[in-house]
Amino acid sequence: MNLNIKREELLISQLANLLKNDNHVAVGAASPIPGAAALLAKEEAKNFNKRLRVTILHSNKYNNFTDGARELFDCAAQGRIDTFFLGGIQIDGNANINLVGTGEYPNVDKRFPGSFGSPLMYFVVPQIILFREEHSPRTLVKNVDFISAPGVSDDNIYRPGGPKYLLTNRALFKFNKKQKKFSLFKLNMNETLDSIIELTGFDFDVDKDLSEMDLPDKTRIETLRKCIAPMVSEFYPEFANRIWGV
Amino acid sequence: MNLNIKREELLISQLANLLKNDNHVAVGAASPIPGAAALLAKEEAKNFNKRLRVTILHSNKYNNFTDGARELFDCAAQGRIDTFFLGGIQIDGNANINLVGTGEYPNVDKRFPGSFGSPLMYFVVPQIILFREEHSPRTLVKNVDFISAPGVSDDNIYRPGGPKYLLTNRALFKFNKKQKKFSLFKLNMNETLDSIIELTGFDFDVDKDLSEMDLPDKTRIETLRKCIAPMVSEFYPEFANRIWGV
Amino acid sequence: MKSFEEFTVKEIVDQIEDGILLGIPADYSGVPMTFTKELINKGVKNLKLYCLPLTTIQGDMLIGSGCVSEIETAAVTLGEFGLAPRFSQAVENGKILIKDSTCPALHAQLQATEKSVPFMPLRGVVGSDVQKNRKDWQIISNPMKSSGVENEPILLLPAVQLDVLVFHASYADRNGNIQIGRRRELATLAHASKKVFVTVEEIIDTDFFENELSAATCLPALYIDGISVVKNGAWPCKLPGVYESDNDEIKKYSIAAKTQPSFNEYMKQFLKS
Amino acid sequence: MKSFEEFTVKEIVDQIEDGILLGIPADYSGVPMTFTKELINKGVKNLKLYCLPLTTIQGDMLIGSGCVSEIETAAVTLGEFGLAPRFSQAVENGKILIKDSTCPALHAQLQATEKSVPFMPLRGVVGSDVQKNRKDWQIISNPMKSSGVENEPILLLPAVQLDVLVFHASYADRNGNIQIGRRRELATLAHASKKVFVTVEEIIDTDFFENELSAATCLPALYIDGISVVKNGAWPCKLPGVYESDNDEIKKYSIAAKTQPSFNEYMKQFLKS
Repeated sequence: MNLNIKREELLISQLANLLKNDNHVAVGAASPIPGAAALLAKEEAKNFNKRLRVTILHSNKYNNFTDGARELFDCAAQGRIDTFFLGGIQIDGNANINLVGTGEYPNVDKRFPGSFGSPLMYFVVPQIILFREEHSPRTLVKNVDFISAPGVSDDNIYRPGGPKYLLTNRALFKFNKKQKKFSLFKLNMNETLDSIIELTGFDFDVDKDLSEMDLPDKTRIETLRKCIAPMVSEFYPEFANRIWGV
Repeated sequence: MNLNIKREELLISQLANLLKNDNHVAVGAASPIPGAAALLAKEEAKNFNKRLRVTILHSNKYNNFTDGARELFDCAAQGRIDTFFLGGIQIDGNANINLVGTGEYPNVDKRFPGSFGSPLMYFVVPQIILFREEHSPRTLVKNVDFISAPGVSDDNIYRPGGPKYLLTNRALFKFNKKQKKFSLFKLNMNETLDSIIELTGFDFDVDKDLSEMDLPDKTRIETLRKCIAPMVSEFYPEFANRIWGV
Repeated sequence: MKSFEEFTVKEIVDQIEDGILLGIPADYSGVPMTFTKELINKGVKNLKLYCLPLTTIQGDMLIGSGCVSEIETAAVTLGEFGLAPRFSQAVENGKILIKDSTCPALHAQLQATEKSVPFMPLRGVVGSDVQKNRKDWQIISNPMKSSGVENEPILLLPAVQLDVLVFHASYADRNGNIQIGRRRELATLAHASKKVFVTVEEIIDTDFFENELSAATCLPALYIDGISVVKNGAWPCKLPGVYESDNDEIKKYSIAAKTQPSFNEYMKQFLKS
Repeated sequence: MKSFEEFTVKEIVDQIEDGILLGIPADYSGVPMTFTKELINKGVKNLKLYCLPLTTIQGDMLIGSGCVSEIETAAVTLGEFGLAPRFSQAVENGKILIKDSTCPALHAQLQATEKSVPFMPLRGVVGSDVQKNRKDWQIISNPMKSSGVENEPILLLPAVQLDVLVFHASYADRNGNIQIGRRRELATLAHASKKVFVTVEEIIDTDFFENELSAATCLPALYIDGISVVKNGAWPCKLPGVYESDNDEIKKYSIAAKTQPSFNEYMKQFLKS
């Protein structure tokens, strides 16, 4: 069976696998792949007579909030959001993320937008999935130049949440909180342990069950293309058009 | 000219005199006389091309708030309310007010509803007018049994607001913050300094300009009866009916 | 397809265990009186009531019926019908623990939970007997170097999380969103509660979120654990914008409640109604 | 009778003095672009921008035009059109002071002013370089005996009061109430500002408070110091529910803004438009 699965579809499928136990997934701005994954997981949950709530901040329709822009953060702090996605211009081996810039702060060499809500969300949402498509030594670094939000905290710090996974174009890592270290878990097609070692700036463990990323089956691909694509086109029209021509 | 001015009308008129410099007057629940006074002051301000905003919590129409029940307190804390009215089952010579009960707390001899918002409002609203119709040794006492809100505070305590006047059926007092003492300012008809001394449980000074309460003139009484009475009947129907038969 | 849990009032009452901290809405926020009646019928005990910021007959009836061990409130009153007699007597006789508070403090303690911070600061209140009698409140010297005068005392209020909130509202939509309009204190209450149940006059076949303006009037379904349709569910209290309070009934109550025996008589009838 | 001050945009701009702390709404809250254009035309200097919680071309243009000395924000970005070039370069070259923050902290600092408390606590953030670079933030050990673990560090954020807030909205009513719908962060901004001016698409001859539901969608007139009618006043940004952003124009800007000379060229045209 050749479904001509696209790279983006494969990534969406990986993320959807991680949302199966959730009641409420929230997706920040400019995140079409996480957004599509959340909607796919919501659709699939119906088959198990389960309700998954999806909040997509970029969309009016999937924005469940009515208390203004602060409600996402309050809601997360209350423990009402199970999964949230964060990115990073740099991510390091301790799961520290940098959304601010490279070089020495404050007058960095290259300035990026800023930390957004990450310094809170990373602490309070139980499952943070780090998602950064580019997998290279410049994105996955030994130490970030600026810690927008730390991967781990001391025991006396209130932290019910934190990093659980890191997904890139090439691989899926689990994060081990005790060892403060990522563990390679899934490889994209055409990737090997060696290629990942070469392209990753930090040390990582290798999961004993390391395997290839599961391909989405025909049912999932059909759900994605027929049912989810039109939804996505509503709030990420450019993305939906590029991937699915809708 | 005999306008047959009623007791309530005279009190409304006294209160309206105190609101002339205000931009925003707020009135709590169950306060028909302060409510009528605020609306009268608002109407009269128009003659000077001035806008007085009136918030009457008991009314939907004169409720300017949209942020839920906390907005009154936030708004007052922001300094956006110039005058608010407070009562008290007991009021003492230091302008301490008691809305909780008589006797020893907590299992008081007679329990009243509670302190409502007074412990904050008394601190932050620049002009608090104490209003208690009954003027007797049991309401105006030497020391209140329970301080719902203190009349004065130490200098290191944030307190832009506090008591400015106390109006009863019989008299109007000014409050002198420095001396922590009331000063008798206006007498109702048929009252004398001696009658007030006899009926007041606390010591007070006498203002050098002590005089009788000014009677409302014909224009004011007409405004009150023709224009304000129907407004009041909307949110204090029983009161408006009793006083004005509307 | 309804995408929320629809309950009977009895099923909501089944969720109320002895000893829980129960959120009590003010008379203007939608008092769940039918629920309260069933709660008294069940004979629940040792409730702790957290009023935002006050209660009227709901609290007075629960206290008179022996369901309450503790109440945190800014006031209990029957409004124009006078004092709340069962409350007053229970306090005078030491039958319930009264945690006297003030409206802004009751809001702030819930806002602390809304943000998951351990406390909220509040100005004012310092030096009152309200403050002096609250052992769970703390006063610290303002630690913020950039603000205030020297040694400014600041009141810290602990975060309070409610076990259950129940209120009555006019409408839910087909997705379980509740129309609350300007009564945004209900959102604060819901955000700070582990469980939220709502009785409504009607579930209407619409989606409040289809339109930005009607969305703005809602408490989102994500905070709601169950909904029950109860016509006149606030009676004899008012449901703002839908019906006024039944003043004859409240007056009748205010007279009957003056003594425990006549209260008991009244309640016998009321619980059957 | 209109019961509020109606201004021209120029009259609003006249209220903006050099060096003030100016509230900047996010792209979803109604960006006052016509006002911004006139502000740049006036040549205002040393503005401090407080973004709730981010800014797009409004902030980038003000920075590129030399109007800004300091910015407190969670992000500056052109969204799908990439980085904000004038912001990025100004930070890289040390031309402006950047106070990096995070969305919940920007909200909480205004909420402190909303309540007139000197600070607000926040959890999270501790240990980040965001926190470590903010000398105006303080960390204390949780003073609340009843909560938290031992020696739990708690971040305290100072209350921030804005000098002026300006935003763009769809409608004002005849009494000067502003329809904000779900954009309730505008209420927080307004509560925390000394002066608030609003540009609107239209003033409509109605009273939003006549109806409880439409009242719930409003920012009350009592917080508003002046209103100016400006058709398309958010262009090229979107006005949610009324018009989308003009992506062609923003793309054009994003390219032109890559260097200061081509930014200057672009602005010459833009300021005349």
